[in-house]
Amino acid sequence: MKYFTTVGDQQYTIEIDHDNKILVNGERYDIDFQPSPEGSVYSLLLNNRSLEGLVEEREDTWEVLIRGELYEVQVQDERAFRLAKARGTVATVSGDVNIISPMPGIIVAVPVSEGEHVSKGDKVIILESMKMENELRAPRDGVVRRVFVQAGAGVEKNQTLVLIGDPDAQGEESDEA
Amino acid sequence: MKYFTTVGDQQYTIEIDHDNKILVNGERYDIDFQPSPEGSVYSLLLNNRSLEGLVEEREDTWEVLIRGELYEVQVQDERAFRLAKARGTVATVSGDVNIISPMPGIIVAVPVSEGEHVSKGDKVIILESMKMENELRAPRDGVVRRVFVQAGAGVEKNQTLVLIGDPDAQGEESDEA
Amino acid sequence: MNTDTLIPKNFNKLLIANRGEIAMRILRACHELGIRTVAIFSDADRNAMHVRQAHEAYYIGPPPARDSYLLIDKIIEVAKQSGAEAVHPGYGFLAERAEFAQACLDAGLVFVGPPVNAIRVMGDKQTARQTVKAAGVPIVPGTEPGLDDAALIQAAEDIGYPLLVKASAGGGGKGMRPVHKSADLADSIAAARREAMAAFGDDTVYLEKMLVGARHIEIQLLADMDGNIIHLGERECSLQRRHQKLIEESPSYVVDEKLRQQMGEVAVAAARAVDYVNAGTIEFLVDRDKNFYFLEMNTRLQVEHPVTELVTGIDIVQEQLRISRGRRLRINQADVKMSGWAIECRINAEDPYNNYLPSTGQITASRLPTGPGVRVDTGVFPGYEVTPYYDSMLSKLVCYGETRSEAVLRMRRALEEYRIMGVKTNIPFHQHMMDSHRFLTGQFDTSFVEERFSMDEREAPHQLDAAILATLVAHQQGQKASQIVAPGDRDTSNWKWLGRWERLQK
Amino acid sequence: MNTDTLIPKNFNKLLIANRGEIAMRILRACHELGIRTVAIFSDADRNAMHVRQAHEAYYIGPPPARDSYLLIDKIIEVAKQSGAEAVHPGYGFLAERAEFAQACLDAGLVFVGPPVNAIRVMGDKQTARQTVKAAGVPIVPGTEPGLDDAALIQAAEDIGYPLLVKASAGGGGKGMRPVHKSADLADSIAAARREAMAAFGDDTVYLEKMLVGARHIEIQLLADMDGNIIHLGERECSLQRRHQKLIEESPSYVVDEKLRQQMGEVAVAAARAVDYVNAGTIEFLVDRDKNFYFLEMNTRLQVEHPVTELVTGIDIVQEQLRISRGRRLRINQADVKMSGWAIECRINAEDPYNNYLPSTGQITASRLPTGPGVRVDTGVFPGYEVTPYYDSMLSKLVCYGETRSEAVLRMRRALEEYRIMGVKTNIPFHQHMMDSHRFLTGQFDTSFVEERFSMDEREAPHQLDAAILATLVAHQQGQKASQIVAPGDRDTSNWKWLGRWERLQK
Repeated sequence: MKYFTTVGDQQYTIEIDHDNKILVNGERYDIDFQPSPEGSVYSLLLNNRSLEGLVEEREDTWEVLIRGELYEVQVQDERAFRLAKARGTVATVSGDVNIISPMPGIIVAVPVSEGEHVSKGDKVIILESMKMENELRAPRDGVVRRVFVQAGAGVEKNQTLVLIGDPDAQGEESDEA
Repeated sequence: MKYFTTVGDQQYTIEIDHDNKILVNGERYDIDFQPSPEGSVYSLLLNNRSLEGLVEEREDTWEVLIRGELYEVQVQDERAFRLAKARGTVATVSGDVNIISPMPGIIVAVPVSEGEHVSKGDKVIILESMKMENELRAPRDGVVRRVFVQAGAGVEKNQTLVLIGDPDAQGEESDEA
Repeated sequence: MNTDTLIPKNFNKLLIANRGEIAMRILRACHELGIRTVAIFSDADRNAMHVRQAHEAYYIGPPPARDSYLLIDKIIEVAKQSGAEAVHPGYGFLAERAEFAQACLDAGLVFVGPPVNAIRVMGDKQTARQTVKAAGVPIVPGTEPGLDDAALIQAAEDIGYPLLVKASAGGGGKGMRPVHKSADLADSIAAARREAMAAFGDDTVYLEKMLVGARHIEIQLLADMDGNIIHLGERECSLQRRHQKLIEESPSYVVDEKLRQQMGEVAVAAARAVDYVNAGTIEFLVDRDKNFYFLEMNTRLQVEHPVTELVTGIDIVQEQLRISRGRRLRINQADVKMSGWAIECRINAEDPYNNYLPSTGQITASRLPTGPGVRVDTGVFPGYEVTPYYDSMLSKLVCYGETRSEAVLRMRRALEEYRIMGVKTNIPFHQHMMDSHRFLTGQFDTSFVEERFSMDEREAPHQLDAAILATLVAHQQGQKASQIVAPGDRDTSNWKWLGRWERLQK
Repeated sequence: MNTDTLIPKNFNKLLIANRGEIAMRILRACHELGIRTVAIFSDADRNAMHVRQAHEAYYIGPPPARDSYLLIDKIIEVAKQSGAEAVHPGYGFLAERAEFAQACLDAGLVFVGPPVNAIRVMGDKQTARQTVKAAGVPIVPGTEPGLDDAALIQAAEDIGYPLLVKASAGGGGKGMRPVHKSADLADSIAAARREAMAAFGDDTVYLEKMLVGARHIEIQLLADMDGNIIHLGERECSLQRRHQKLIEESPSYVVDEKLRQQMGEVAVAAARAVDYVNAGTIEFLVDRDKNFYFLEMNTRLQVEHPVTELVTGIDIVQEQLRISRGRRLRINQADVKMSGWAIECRINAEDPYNNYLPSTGQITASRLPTGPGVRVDTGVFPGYEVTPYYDSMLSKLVCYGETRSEAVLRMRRALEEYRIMGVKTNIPFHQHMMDSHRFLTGQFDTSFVEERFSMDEREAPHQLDAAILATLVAHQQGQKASQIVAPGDRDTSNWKWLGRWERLQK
C-alpha cells in the first residue's frame, strides 16, 4: 500500500509492500515493527535504528510522541489522497479561521470588534481558565467577521469564539473558501 | 446480594444491598466504591477509611494486592456457596495433592520414589529454572503415589510432577477422595 | 517571642488541606514519620492519587476551589470529624491565609506552618516591606502602602519605568503586571486589581521598580520554636514566564560562598523580624553587581523545595512536621552542606508552540523517567483528567548531578524518557532550554524566557520518524479493519490487547 | 603496569552486552554522556525497554542465554556491524569472562572493564586467594588449588565444620554449598560441581572455612589507567538467601571510620596486586571481633552499586565510561565523602510465602514508587513477560535517608506504594524485614535470613479489606454480566474504560 503522510510542512510518500520492508520517498528500509504491550507504545527497528513512539488517533490526526516531542501526522492512502486533491482540500491555509476555546473558562475581554482588521499575533480574546488569564491571538492577518461571545460569558472547550475572514474575500461568501 | 468470601482461613459474610452501604458479618458500613481509570485499580472509602487495591480474577480466584501484600480471595454468592457445601468442596485440606511445576525448567533430581512416606517439608523435586536449583517440597504428610517425571526431563509450567496421597487412604482408590 | 499561637503537640494524624503533587508530597512525609493522613477531595478529585493513598478521605464539595479547597469551616469540620490533630496546608489555596491558621488554632489543631502573625505581616506585601526594611534588609524601591489609582500614577513618575504593579495580597505572579511606559499604567493597574480581587478577594496594589537584568534568587529557611533559625542555601528561579517559575536550581550559577553567607544572614534577620517558625523562603532580586533586594517572604513550603532537598540531603517536609511537633532543629548552620547540583523542571499541561495555552483532557499515557539522579513528584497517572479548575502543573521533574552540567545532561535524558500523552505539555520548552547556550552558560535573568527565548528556533528532530510510525500504525489498523468483515474473527476486537496477537507473531 | 590490554579511546558509540535493568542503567549513563547506544536482544526481549530506548538494536538469537547473550562471536560481530567502538558487559553473562574482554580487544573495541589479566586472576577464586595473600591481604582459611574429591574430603578435616564448597569459577552464589557435617560433604561437592559445570563450564571446586556469625561487607573501588585507585566506602550485603544478596546498604551498621579506612586500604592493595583498572569490588567477611578476610573480587559493576552512588553522590557507571575513555579520576580519596544512608531491596519474582519459588508470567500492572529519596532501577513495565530464561530480579528499589532509620521508614513507604501484579514478588519479605527488630538494630549476619528469619510470623494485615474489595468487584462484574442480555447496551463493553462511565456519574 502507498501512503501520503504529512507532518507540519513535510510530506512523505511511504510504501508498505512486504512485512519487513518499506519504501520512504523511494528509499528502501528493513523494518521490525512491534506494538508494545504497554498501551499505545510502538517500537520500530528501521535498519536496526531503534525508534519508540506513542501513537494515538485523535480526530483524524495521528498524534505521535517521540522523545518528548508531540507530532501531528496526517496519513492518507492513495485513494484518499487523490480525492482530497480533487477537492482541493490538501493543505489549505487561506480562508476563514475560527478562534475556538482551547478549554472551558470565562471570557475576560474581547479586545476586537466585528469588521475590525487584525494582524497575525493580535490579541482577540482574553480567557480566564486554570487560574490564569490566557490570551488567544489571531493566527494570521484578517478581518473580524463575527464575535460570538462577550466579556463575562462562560464558554466550553472547543466553542467558537470569533470568526476571522480573509481580508480580500467578500463577507458572506467566505464559507466557500 | 449476599456473598461468602474466604481469605486464607478467614471467612466473611458480605451483604451488598444498596449502592452506598454494605454489611460485613452483620456490621454496616458506608461505602464509596470507585474503579480507577488505571487498569485494575479500585478505590474504596469504607466509612471514610481509604483503601486502594489492585483486583484481578485469575482461575476462579480473586487476587487482591494491598500495600505490597497479595491476597487470594474466593467469592461465592449464596447459591454457589450452598452448592459447594452440598458437594462438600468447601475448604478441603485432605485428599490427594499434586505437586505441579511452578515454571518451565529441567528436573535435576527426584529425591523420592513411589510408595515412600514423606513428611510435610520434605524435598520432592529439584527443578532447575531461572538459573537456580529450586526445591519443591511436600505440602503435607503423605505417601508418594505417582512420580510422573525423571531427572533430566524438561517440564512445562503447571505440569504435574508428583502425586502425594493421604497416608491412610488406600492406594488405587485415592482418586475418589 | 510571639509564637504563643503555636501549640506544639506530638500529633499522629494530620489533615492535608490540599490536592495534587503537593498533597502526595506531604502524605509521603507523614507516612514515613508514622503519621496517619486524612485527605479531602472535590468532585473532580475522587480518583486522585492523594485520596486513594491517604488513610482516610472526605468529600468536601464541587470542583471550583472556592466551593471546596478554600472552605475553611468545612475543612476544620472534617479535621475534627476525622480526629486529625494537625493540618498541613501545602502551598496555594489556604497556605498563606492567616485566618485559616487562626481557625486551626481556635479548633485546637496544630497548623503546620508559621505563627498567624508572621503570615499576616508577610502576607501583606507592603507591610512586609516596611517590616524587613526596619530590620535592616534592603528592599526594592517602590510605593508606600494604601495609595489610590491617581496617587499610584503620580508615584510612578518618581520610581521610573519599567516598573511592576503588584497585588499586596499577591503571590505566584497573580495580580502582577509589568509596565514599560506611562501610557500603559492605568490599564495595568486595572488588570492587576481585577486579577487580585478574583484570586485573593483584595484589590490593593502597589508599585515596585523593575530591576533590569536582575535574577530571582531565594533563600530557604528552617526555624524551630526555640528561636533557632538556619538557612539551607539558595535557589535560583529566574526562569519564569509571566512571573510563573518554570525552572529552578540549587545552587545558583552566580552565588558564591560569600554572597550565600550574606544573603543567608539577611534572610535569617528578615525571618527573625516576624518571629518566624517552620519552613519559609525569602525571595530576593539580585542585580548585575550582585546587590540583592528583598522581594517577599513566602510563609509556606515552596513548589521548588526539592532542589534544596537534593543538594543538602535534608527532607524539608519532614522538618516542617518535626518543628510543628515542638522538636528543636537537629542541626545548626555549620552542619548544612550543599553538594552537587539540582535542577527542577515544572511539567505543565500547556502548549509551548502555541503561546503556552493551557491544555485540558484525559491523560492517556504517563510513564515517569526513573533511574539514577531522577526524582518525580506528581499526582498524575494514566486516566487522570486535567481539568480547568486547578493549575496546570502536572509534575515536577528534578535531576541531580555532581556538577551543573551533569544535572543538565541528566535532565535532557529524563525529559526524553518522560511520556505524557492526552494533553500537550511544556516538555519541548524544557528540552529547548536545556539545549540553550545561554542557559548552559548561566547567562539569564528574569526576563530571559519572555524576551530572548523563542520556541520558533526549535527544530523538532523526529518528523520523519513520526511519519513512518503513524503510517505503520494506520496501515496496521486498516488491515485489521478490512478483516472485520470475516465473521467469527474474534481477534479483531482485541486489537489493543496485544498479548494474544503478539504470541501469534512468534 | 600491566594495563597494555586496555585501549583508551574517546568512543562515541557503545554496545551494551546485557539486558534487563542493568542494560537500562548503562544506557542512561551513556545517553547522559552523549554516547550512542547499541542494544542486543534475544527472542524473549524484542519488547524489552533497553531495546526500545537504545539508539540501535540487533537481534542475536533464541531466549536461552547460551544461544544469545553468551555468544561472544555474535556479539563482537554486531559491535563491528553497528560501528560501536566500545562494549559494556554489565554484570553476569560475559562480564567476568576474560575471553570476552580479550575478544573485544582483538576486535579493536574498548572493553569497559578491567584488563584481561585482572579478570583472569580474580576469576579463578583460588588463584585470587593466592595473589592477594601474597600482597598481605588476610584471607579466609581454606584449601589449596586443584584438589580432587578425595583430597578435598581429607582437607575438610583440618579446616573443620561448618565449611563451604565453592566453585573456583563461581560468583553470585552459584556452585556454592554450605556443609555442616562430614556426612554431607561428598553430596555437596557433587552438587556444587554439577551447578558449576552448568553455569561456568568448569567444575573445579575448593573448600573454605565458614565463619560463623560473619557479615558480608564489601568495598567499592575505582581505578584509572594512571594507577590512581580510590575506594568509595563499604556496602553491607549480609542479608542473603542461598548466597543471593537480597538487601544491601551503605554505610554498614558495624563499620566505623577507622575500620572503613583499614578495609579501604587493604582493598586498594588487593586491586593493585592485579594492576586493576575501572570499577571493581572487594568482598570481605567481617567476624564478630571486626577482623576482616578477603572473600573474592568482583571485576565488574555490582548489582548493588546504587547504594554507594546515593551516599557518595558519585555516578559509578559514568565513572566507568570516563575511565575507559582514558580520563584520570577527577577526585582523590580525600574528596570521597559519605553522607546519609542508603538501602537497596532487590525485588524478585518469587513467592516469599512458598519457599521463595520463582514466579513466571506476564506483569499485568507495574507502578513504581516515586517522590523524595526513592530510586528504582528496572526494565519491567506493564505487559512485560517474566520468563524462566533469565534471573528473577525485576527491579532494585533504593531509598535514601539522612539516617539509617529514615532510610528504613522511607523503604517501608516505598514498598507499600510499589505495585506489581501478574507474578508473585518478594515485596512482603522486604516489608517483614523492615519491621524486624533485629534488622532495625543491625543485629544480623550472613545466616540471618535462612536461619533466624521466618515469614510464618508475618500477619498480613489487610485480609478483611481484601475480602471486601474482591467481593465488591465480583458483585459489580456480576451485575454487569446480567445486563449484557439487554440488547444495544453499548456501555457494558466499556466496563474497564472508565472515562465515559465516570462522566455519567457526575
